[in-house]
Amino acid sequence: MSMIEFHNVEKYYGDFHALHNINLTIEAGETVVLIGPSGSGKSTLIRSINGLEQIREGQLIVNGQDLADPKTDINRIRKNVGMVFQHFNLYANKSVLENIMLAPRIVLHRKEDENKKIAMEMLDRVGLADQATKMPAQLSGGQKQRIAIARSLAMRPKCLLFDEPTSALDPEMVDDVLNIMKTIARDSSMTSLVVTHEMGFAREVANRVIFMADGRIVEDDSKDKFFNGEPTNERARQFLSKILH
Amino acid sequence: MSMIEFHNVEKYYGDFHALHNINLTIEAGETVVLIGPSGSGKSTLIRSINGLEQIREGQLIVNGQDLADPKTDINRIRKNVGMVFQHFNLYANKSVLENIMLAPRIVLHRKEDENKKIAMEMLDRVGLADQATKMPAQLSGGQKQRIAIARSLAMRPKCLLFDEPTSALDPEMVDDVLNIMKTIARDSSMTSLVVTHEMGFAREVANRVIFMADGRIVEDDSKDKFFNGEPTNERARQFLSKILH
Amino acid sequence: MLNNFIAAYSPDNLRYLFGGLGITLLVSVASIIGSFIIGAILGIVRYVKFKYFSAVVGFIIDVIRNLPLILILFFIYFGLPNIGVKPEVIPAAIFAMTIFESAMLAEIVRSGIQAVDPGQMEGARANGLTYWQGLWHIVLPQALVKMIPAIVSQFISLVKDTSLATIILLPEMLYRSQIIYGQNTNYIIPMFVAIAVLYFIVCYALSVLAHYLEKRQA
Amino acid sequence: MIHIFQDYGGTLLYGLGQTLLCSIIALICSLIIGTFFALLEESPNKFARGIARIYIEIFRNIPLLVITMFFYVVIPLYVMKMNGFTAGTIGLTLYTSAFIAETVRSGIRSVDPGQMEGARSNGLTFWQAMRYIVLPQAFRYVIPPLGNQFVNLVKNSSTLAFVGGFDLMYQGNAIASSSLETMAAYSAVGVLYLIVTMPISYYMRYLEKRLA
Amino acid sequence: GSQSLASRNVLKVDQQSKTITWGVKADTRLFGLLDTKDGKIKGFEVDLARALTKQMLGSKGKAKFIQVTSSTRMPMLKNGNIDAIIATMTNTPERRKQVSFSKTYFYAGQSLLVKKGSSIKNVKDLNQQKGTVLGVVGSDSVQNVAKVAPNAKVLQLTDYAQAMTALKSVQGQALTTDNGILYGMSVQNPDYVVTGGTFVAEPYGIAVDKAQTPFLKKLNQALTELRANGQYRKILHKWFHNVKGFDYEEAAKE
Ligand SMILES: Nc1ncnc2c1ncn2[C@@H]1O[C@H](COP(=O)(O)OP(=O)(O)OP(=O)(O)O)[C@@H](O)[C@H]1O
Ligand SMILES: Nc1ncnc2c1ncn2[C@@H]1O[C@H](COP(=O)(O)OP(=O)(O)OP(=O)(O)O)[C@@H](O)[C@H]1O
Ligand SMILES: NC(=O)CC[C@H](N)C(=O)O
Ligand SMILES: [Mg+2]
Ligand SMILES: [Mg+2]
Repeated sequence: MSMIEFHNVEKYYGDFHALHNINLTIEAGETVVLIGPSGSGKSTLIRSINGLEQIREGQLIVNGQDLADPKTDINRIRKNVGMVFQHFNLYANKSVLENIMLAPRIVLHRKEDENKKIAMEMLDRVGLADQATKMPAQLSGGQKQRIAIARSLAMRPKCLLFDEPTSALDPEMVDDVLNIMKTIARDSSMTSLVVTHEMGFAREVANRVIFMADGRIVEDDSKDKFFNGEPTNERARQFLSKILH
Repeated sequence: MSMIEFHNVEKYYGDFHALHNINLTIEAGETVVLIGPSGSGKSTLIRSINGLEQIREGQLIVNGQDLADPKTDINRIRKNVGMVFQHFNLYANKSVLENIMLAPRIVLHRKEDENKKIAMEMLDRVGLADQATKMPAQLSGGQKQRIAIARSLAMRPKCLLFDEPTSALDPEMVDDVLNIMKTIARDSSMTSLVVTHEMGFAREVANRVIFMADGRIVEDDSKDKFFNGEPTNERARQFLSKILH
Repeated sequence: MLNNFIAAYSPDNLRYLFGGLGITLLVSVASIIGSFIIGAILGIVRYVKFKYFSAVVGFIIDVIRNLPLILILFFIYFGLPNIGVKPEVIPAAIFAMTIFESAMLAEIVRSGIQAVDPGQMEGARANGLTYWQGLWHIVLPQALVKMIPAIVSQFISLVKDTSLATIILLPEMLYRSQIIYGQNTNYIIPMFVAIAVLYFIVCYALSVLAHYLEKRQA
Repeated sequence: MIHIFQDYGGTLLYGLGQTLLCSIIALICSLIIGTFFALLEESPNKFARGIARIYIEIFRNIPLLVITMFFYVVIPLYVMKMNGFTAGTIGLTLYTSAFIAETVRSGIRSVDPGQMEGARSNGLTFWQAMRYIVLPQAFRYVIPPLGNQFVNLVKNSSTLAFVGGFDLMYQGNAIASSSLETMAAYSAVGVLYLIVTMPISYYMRYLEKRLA
Repeated sequence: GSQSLASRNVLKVDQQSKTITWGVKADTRLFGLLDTKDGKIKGFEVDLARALTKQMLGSKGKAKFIQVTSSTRMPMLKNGNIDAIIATMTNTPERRKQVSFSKTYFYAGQSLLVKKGSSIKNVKDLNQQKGTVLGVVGSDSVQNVAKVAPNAKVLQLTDYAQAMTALKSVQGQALTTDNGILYGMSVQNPDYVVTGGTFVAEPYGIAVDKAQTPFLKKLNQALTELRANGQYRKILHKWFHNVKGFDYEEAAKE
């Protein structure tokens, strides 16, 4: 079964047509990188996958459930689909540990000791076990993002969405976050869809690279084709040359 | 005469010791790149050069005038020292042209027709002559930054300070800004001090690379020494390897 | 002049005036508690948008907010008996102040919630929390911290506004000062000094509290 | 309630006129005074900031009615003649100016500090930067809260009734006690207040949304 | 609302609770004035109300006092906050449309209070000099002035404490209301004098809701009894015997 399927999806913001006829299938275990100029609809596409944006037309099937169907319980989908944002969105009023433990406790009703064990495991995995009691405001950007990843992982999702997870970070913090993302991407049981301009990351771990422009998918290549064969789309080529300066 | 001279400068924010014993001389016409981890004091150092921050001890001589001397008219120094910020800081309530013409008019009392002529020249130089009547909010980040540079140039400064001028830009905008900065840097009558992590830029046009850590200058090399000879300081080496990933 | 002050601040007059301060504080505190609870509920109702209910509540809030408090005092004091309730002056004043201030606070609460970074709710939703869980665990606690200064300054207004209840003869501080200087012109200035100082102390203490809370939050 | 409008329409309109007149005068004056103190508070001069702080704290923390009564009762006794309308308008002005000072100040603060820094490093002096760059932007932020201050002014002008200011509330009291139809009279007065205040506060909310 | 009040028999209720709730003035010296020492309201009307209560309900009867001003007394009676108004209220035809009045218990007349040496000696002066005259919202005095001295400007304050303060701070040249009230003010403020005699008759009656005829009957009966047994005179004497220029017999007229 495919993890994510878009069939002729159309998305509007008021009158503005943000996504045009999107067709896209992502299989379980794939790591897909999504690139494109600012405003091309990358965030819109990725946010519609866990229902943060509602599509107007078409079918969007995530983990076997149709998001356009009003009977679908969006909260059930979100248990399986984690998301990491550009600005981290850590809960400002909760400690690091509480950030990680809150959703498992009140959504999955995970038992307190198990919850804590898993949370500490996740913190360990992102290399921040020693920061458990701090508040988000006391962390650097790179640390915040790693906590945000740990928070998503603690829900044990089948799929993780990343929306420019490194673009708000100081340059020397980028690597730490990318390294964690790489280990996640290599885990074949996890599907990831990543909006990023870090082409090194894409080269190293992506299966596919998708290029968007003006709300459309204009290029959908295997990694090798994209980086070696030169994209067939002219705008994608131009864009690539600019960001690889 | 040197353009900028720091002699044993100490800077505090309240109790926090932000700059430790800074000694630095920059000659007229030099292009100096300043790098270092977040919080190391790069912005503090550069901002103290045009008096946006006040130093507590030591001597800071800019264009022959001592900034620590209360008799020094800071506004006179600022006429000769332009600054370009990470977030552009264009005047949100003025059109592009007005952004450029305001300071020459009320500070230099430049005549209106000459003022306009120079402003248009500067706009031309940054490739945005056709955007003169727009408001800043209507521009992309890269365009804003180029306007900000034009605004500084219109004051005909002897020295330009750049504080991470490209780090808030979408990746595909970075090149346009860097290209303009390169032409400025190559102009031998202009002194520039640039905080940036764009090592390609540093390699191409810098005379010197300075590395800061924890409020101190820990490395001050010629470009070639820095990039080829490997910096002597361990932290600088580490940092360099991280941002050149 | 000094003699006037001494005479005006006779023990009897002072006792009487401080009694008025007591009533000012009683009415203030009771209305603060009442309006905080009601205002918070109304503010959430307004933010959350239950179809027609929120619109109706919103309209009523707007009507109350846009009327002078004096009128509301009249409506309560003279109007309630029309539906069979005959409030004494003090309960009437508390009731009127509570209604008025609840409407003001509802507005503060609504905009406080709106001021929380939308990313917080998105983070919570994406993390699997329901809308109400996100509101309760994440958004509301942060909103409360943000709106404390505005709430405290609304309470300062409330304390000051109790003086308007002289119009329904609430025997609070201003009313009592008028009774005292009504008897002797020489007491006018001493009385103004006294009540200005007393109001100032109470309100300034509150605003110092607000500043403290604001700082602690930043 | 309709017959109150029929019988006392002229009186009510006159009262409404006085209410608007004193609100507008007080708005203009308190805008000038308030902006002045806001600038003092934001100025680099410590002494000026202290003066501004004291002024603002005094008028924010004393009830409007006390300030108004002071001008109505004390000033004529010792300084100069002053009728209720004047005393009320002065009271409103001073009281409101403290709030406007706070509003304008927070407007100035909500202008990105980068604007001041950009202007300063572009060679402008502090006051030039304030005048050409920061204040014009601050006023845009400040229009909705200022509109709300105006609504408050209109509502607060009802304190003129205490000092015989011939405003809407004063006429309401007079009509209520001469017609002996208390509720009807005050309802009529309430409707007139709402006609003025509701549109303004809805418009301000719309502006607020648009600016955000 | 008023229906429930009309359907209620106030006399019965009061007899059961052994309490009559009176609306009295608290800002009017001699009639009803709040004493800042003990917070109690004191004056001729308060004493009279107390005596009437005993007369109507027996020796265990209690009088409860609620402060009113000229503008709040009518709505409060109509709303049932109080059972009766005994607050320097003149029995006028206009008011009789709304409430019932007892027999007259104090025969006052409208007059003027001015600063000693004022150029205004009587209503005519006021009219000619187009002066500002101060009054209190809800008193018929302000309406009378409009008729008697149409050129004078009238300024209405919320209560007599305010009006007196306004006179002192020269917001007007004269204060007008009933002579009895004005005497009370001049006792406290010797610089101010009652002048020009009375120009409108102001017989005070106790106001009761129109529907409460049994209460009114009982009240009138009690008033007659108090006049007959000398208590009325005693109370009047207690409050007015040392007021200079006050005409006893006039006031006691029925
Ligand atoms: N809430 C919204 N209301 C209206 N328009 C919106 C909204 N969100 C996004 N848009 C518009 O939809 C288009 C796509 O936006 P989106 O955020 O998906 O782009 P993006 O590719 O993620 O860009 P970036 O790289 O800048 O994040 C843009 O033109 C944007 O202005
Ligand atoms: N206004 C201020 N008040 C107090 N501390 C400050 C202030 N500005 C900067 N600092 C502190 O001074 C140190 C140096 O800050 P500075 O902004 O100069 O660093 P930087 O090298 O420019 O970092 P970045 O790469 O993040 O811009 C930091 O620890 C910072 O927290
Ligand atoms: N206190 C008063 O209002 C006295 C004035 C007059 N006796 C009246 O009934 O209106
Ligand atoms: Mg995006
Ligand atoms: Mg910096």
